[in-house]
Amino acid sequence: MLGREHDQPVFLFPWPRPRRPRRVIVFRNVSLAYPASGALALDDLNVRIHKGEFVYLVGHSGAGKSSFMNLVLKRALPSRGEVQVAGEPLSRYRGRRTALLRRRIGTVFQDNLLLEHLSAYDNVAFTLQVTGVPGREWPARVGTALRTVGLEGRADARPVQLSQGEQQRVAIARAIVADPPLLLADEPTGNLDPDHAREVLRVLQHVNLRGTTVVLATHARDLVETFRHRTLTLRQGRLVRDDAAGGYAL
Amino acid sequence: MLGREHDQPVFLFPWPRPRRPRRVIVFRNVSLAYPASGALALDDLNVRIHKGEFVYLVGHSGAGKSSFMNLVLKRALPSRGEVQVAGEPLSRYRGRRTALLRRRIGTVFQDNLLLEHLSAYDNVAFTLQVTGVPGREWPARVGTALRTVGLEGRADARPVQLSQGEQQRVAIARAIVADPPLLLADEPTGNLDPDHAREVLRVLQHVNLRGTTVVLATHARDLVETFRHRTLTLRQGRLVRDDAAGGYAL
Amino acid sequence: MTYHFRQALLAMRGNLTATLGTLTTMTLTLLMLGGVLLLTLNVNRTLEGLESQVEVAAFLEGEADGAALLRQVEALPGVREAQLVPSEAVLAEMTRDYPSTAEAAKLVGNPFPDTLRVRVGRVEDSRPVAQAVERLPGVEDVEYGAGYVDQAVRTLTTVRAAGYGLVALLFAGTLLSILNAVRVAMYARRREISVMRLLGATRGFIRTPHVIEGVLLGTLSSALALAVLAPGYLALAERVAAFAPVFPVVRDQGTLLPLLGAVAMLGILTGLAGSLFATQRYLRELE
Amino acid sequence: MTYHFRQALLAMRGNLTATLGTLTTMTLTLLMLGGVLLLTLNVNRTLEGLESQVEVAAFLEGEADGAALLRQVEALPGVREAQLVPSEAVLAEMTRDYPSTAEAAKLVGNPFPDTLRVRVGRVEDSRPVAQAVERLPGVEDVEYGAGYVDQAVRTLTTVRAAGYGLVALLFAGTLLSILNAVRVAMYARRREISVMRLLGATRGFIRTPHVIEGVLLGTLSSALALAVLAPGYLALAERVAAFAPVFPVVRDQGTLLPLLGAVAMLGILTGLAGSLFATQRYLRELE
Ligand SMILES: Nc1ncnc2c1ncn2[C@@H]1O[C@H](COP(=O)(O)OP(=O)(O)OP(=O)(O)O)[C@@H](O)[C@H]1O
Ligand SMILES: Nc1ncnc2c1ncn2[C@@H]1O[C@H](COP(=O)(O)OP(=O)(O)OP(=O)(O)O)[C@@H](O)[C@H]1O
Ligand SMILES: [Mg+2]
Ligand SMILES: [Mg+2]
Repeated sequence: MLGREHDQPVFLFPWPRPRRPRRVIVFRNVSLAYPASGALALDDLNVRIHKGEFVYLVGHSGAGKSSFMNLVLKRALPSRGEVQVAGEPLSRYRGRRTALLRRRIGTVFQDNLLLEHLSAYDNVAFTLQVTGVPGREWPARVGTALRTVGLEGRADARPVQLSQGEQQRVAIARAIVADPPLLLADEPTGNLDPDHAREVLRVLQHVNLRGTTVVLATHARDLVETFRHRTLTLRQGRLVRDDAAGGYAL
Repeated sequence: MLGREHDQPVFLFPWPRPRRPRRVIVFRNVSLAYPASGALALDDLNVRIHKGEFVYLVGHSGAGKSSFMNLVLKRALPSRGEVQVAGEPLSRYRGRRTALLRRRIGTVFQDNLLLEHLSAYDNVAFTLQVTGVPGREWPARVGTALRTVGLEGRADARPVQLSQGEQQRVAIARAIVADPPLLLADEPTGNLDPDHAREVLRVLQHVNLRGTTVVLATHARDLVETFRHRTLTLRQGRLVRDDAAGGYAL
Repeated sequence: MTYHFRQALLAMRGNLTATLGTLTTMTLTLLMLGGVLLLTLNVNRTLEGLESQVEVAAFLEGEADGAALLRQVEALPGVREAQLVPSEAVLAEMTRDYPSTAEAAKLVGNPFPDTLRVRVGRVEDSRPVAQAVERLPGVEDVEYGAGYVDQAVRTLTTVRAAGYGLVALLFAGTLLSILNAVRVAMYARRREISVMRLLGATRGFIRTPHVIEGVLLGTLSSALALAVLAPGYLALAERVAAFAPVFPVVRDQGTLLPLLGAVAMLGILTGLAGSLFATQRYLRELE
Repeated sequence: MTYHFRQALLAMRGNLTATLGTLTTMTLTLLMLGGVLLLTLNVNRTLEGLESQVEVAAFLEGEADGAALLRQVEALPGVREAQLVPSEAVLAEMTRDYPSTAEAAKLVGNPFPDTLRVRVGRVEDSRPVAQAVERLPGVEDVEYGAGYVDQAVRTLTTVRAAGYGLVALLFAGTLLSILNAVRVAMYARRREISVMRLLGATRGFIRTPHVIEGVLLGTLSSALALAVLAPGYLALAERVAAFAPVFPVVRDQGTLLPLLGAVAMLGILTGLAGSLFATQRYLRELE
């Protein structure tokens, strides 16, 4: 699994001045304390995630999985330590560059944040618009993404007209449609039945095989044990296990 | 399990003019078609849920589980057929009586709808305020409810300051704090790790043992198989299985 | 109630721009309304004064038969009242009003002819009546203020109508502003409101803080408007009275206080009605 | 651009109350602003006219030495210019202005004394100058319009200041209204905005539709205001000119067009600046 990264052409990840292109995410002694809260959400974390990896993030409710994602997206800033994404510390992503960074990360948010006034189709197409994909390519790409999550028939429905599981699948389609070099998925199967959940896992593995680095935060023990990948286990903000062989150890 | 209902004193369920107090929820040939959507969300459903029962509602994403809950709450109205709650058809709950009905139903919404500007404590206390519980009882009852879901330390945090799983647990605390005669829980463990999910199931069973009728929509196969109760299986809006012995058959 | 009051204050602070916006618009409207009402009051007084002056004066030739002419004139259509004033009476009157006339009269004798004073029913009648009178034999000349009074009446009526139009517009502005403020507040709470409804809160429970907010805003605006309007008007009235005593400026409290009170009540009622309507409407919209 | 434009129109329709509210407030403000500017223009003309009339007239005794007095008066502080007008010249002047004077003069002889006309530099000087002149031997009586002119100047200045104050308030109201409209629009989109930011949309992308909305609103308000103001003012001016020709009503296009243009520009600029500021501020608030 880890060996695969050398097969990937470097230009798939065309960030400016990549010092170490193979390290997509580096956490160096990272702590995160939210202003209002006493305890640390993340506590002295050291993690390296390489290009092309598929990594599970597991841990109890409140262990810090979403906080990890937030740091990578620059949705939060570390209180201590350094976070590097694509070889550059977060502090280098300022102003417009923050937007450019986020365009290269496909994200499934845990509170699947769809644009409420847009249809499923438009929600997925929005990513293409922001990343600058020409409009004539949209129908094909959005169609493929929606088909992948089994929602080709609901393209015109707005989020309120979809069940929670369907919304979650739209969010997944949105995250993969632009073929991002990095994909963060925070509990993407929380509202999905086992069949759909497995299907989503297969999709993510497929995306990963095409070169995308995938970080997947999840509580789904059976998925983690069925589709084995490197697994990071958090407990109260600390990294207590980094298991290349995988397995759900909570 | 079903026999237990006869042990419950009838006054625990003091709805006005209960014609058949034992039938808490009755669906008679109920169909539900949302305006914007072509397919039926519920298709000719016949269900009776009795006082004191614990019922799982399972089915694929989009099968109609949340729609079922919405009908019981009068959040939606049936396109055909009749829904009765506490012995009275929905059409009798009008104006103020809709509010009174909802006060007697504890609900965990799938998109756990917390009041964003209130702390965890105030969110839970809000139910008590609405149901007219005197203020001096709040601290003890809210404290107990938060302890039950393991959040006694986060009472002052607002929803944004909580992880998704923590928010879901606040919603569970809110649903049980007023000791409602009926409890609807829509995917209450979607963002919870296996340990917390089991704990929540134990809490719901405990509440059920004290007389509350519980309807639980879920995708968690292991929970359904571990804690066995009557299970209704929906497929594309139709009731395809009603298994008193329980078991996840999808 | 404390809960609702606290919520109202929180909402007002939370949407400070909306609150200030509504407060400004509302205060201005009430100021304008008060101003236009006061203006109207004065314009009306002036118009009444002017209309009572609509009079046609016919100067008779020395040898004319005044009494016979009087009867003829009284028979004309549009004439309400006519009066024959002999030349001595005219002189006495003029001497009273303008003392210097006496000296002039001493020098050149009584320059005034016998005069018929004719009052017409309506301002519009003065021209035809004047023409009819002028054609009568024995009438040397006719004078009537219509040219002047007509214009004045029309101008003042226009000013008043413009004032009303402005107030109507401003009122629409205020109502929109209140509706909007309530809507902002409710939209900011829309998720919250639907959650509260699902948890069993009644519409009244949800509406109350917004209605309180509306009434508070109305009261505050009224107070502000009166605080500016009352002293401002009195100062201006005093100045006008001193500078142009011909204008019958209204300054008696018996007329002014009810008017100002009405303006204040209107402000409060607008706040109440606006928020009642808006909460009802937007609550339905949200559900 | 089409995307942003469509978004702007959608937002305006979605928040119709806010849009209408802003439109009303803004149009009213521009109307008021235009009105007050036009009023000021006229008031200024009138004041200039009045100030040029601030003149002290000294009526000399029959036997006084006019030329000597003239020199004395010219030496007084505050005097800008003085002129000796012999009684015949005064009579000729009066006869020209009021033809009846001639007849009176025929009867009683020239009633006017030799007169010194004194112009003062500033309105405030007229009283001390008049007093000083009156004390000079050979001066029988002094007349000056200060009592009248002073009052007029003060009243008009007050009116103008009140107008400016009102416009300032209304302007604040408009700005608040625009800020608020933008805020409403952005708050309605706040979840959306934060999602868009997380998906990599730039601030500019998010701000553009709101700025377009602001400019559209400004333009629309300006157009509405001008459509009412221009014909309204012209009609009123005509009426005033006909009714009270003493007022020097401004009616030349060379003065009016730039003024109206400035009002329109201000409306558009306010829309632009308000939405630019508001989007920047609230975007920061939302993040
Ligand atoms: N407001 C709506 N308008 C139109 N269609 C709707 C609406 N809400 C739900 N639906 C459709 O009705 C069907 C049933 O939805 P429902 O939310 O009941 O599913 P569910 O069983 O709760 O699914 P999930 O497990 O994903 O939450 C779905 O196909 C959904 O797209
Ligand atoms: N904005 C915030 N302010 C204060 N505390 C926060 C905030 N966000 C998260 N926390 C706290 O930080 C801790 C970690 O939160 P995080 O969301 O990363 O957990 P998680 O692992 O994603 O949990 P879950 O599985 O429930 O989503 C939790 O205790 C949470 O209460
Ligand atoms: Mg999380
Ligand atoms: Mg559902």
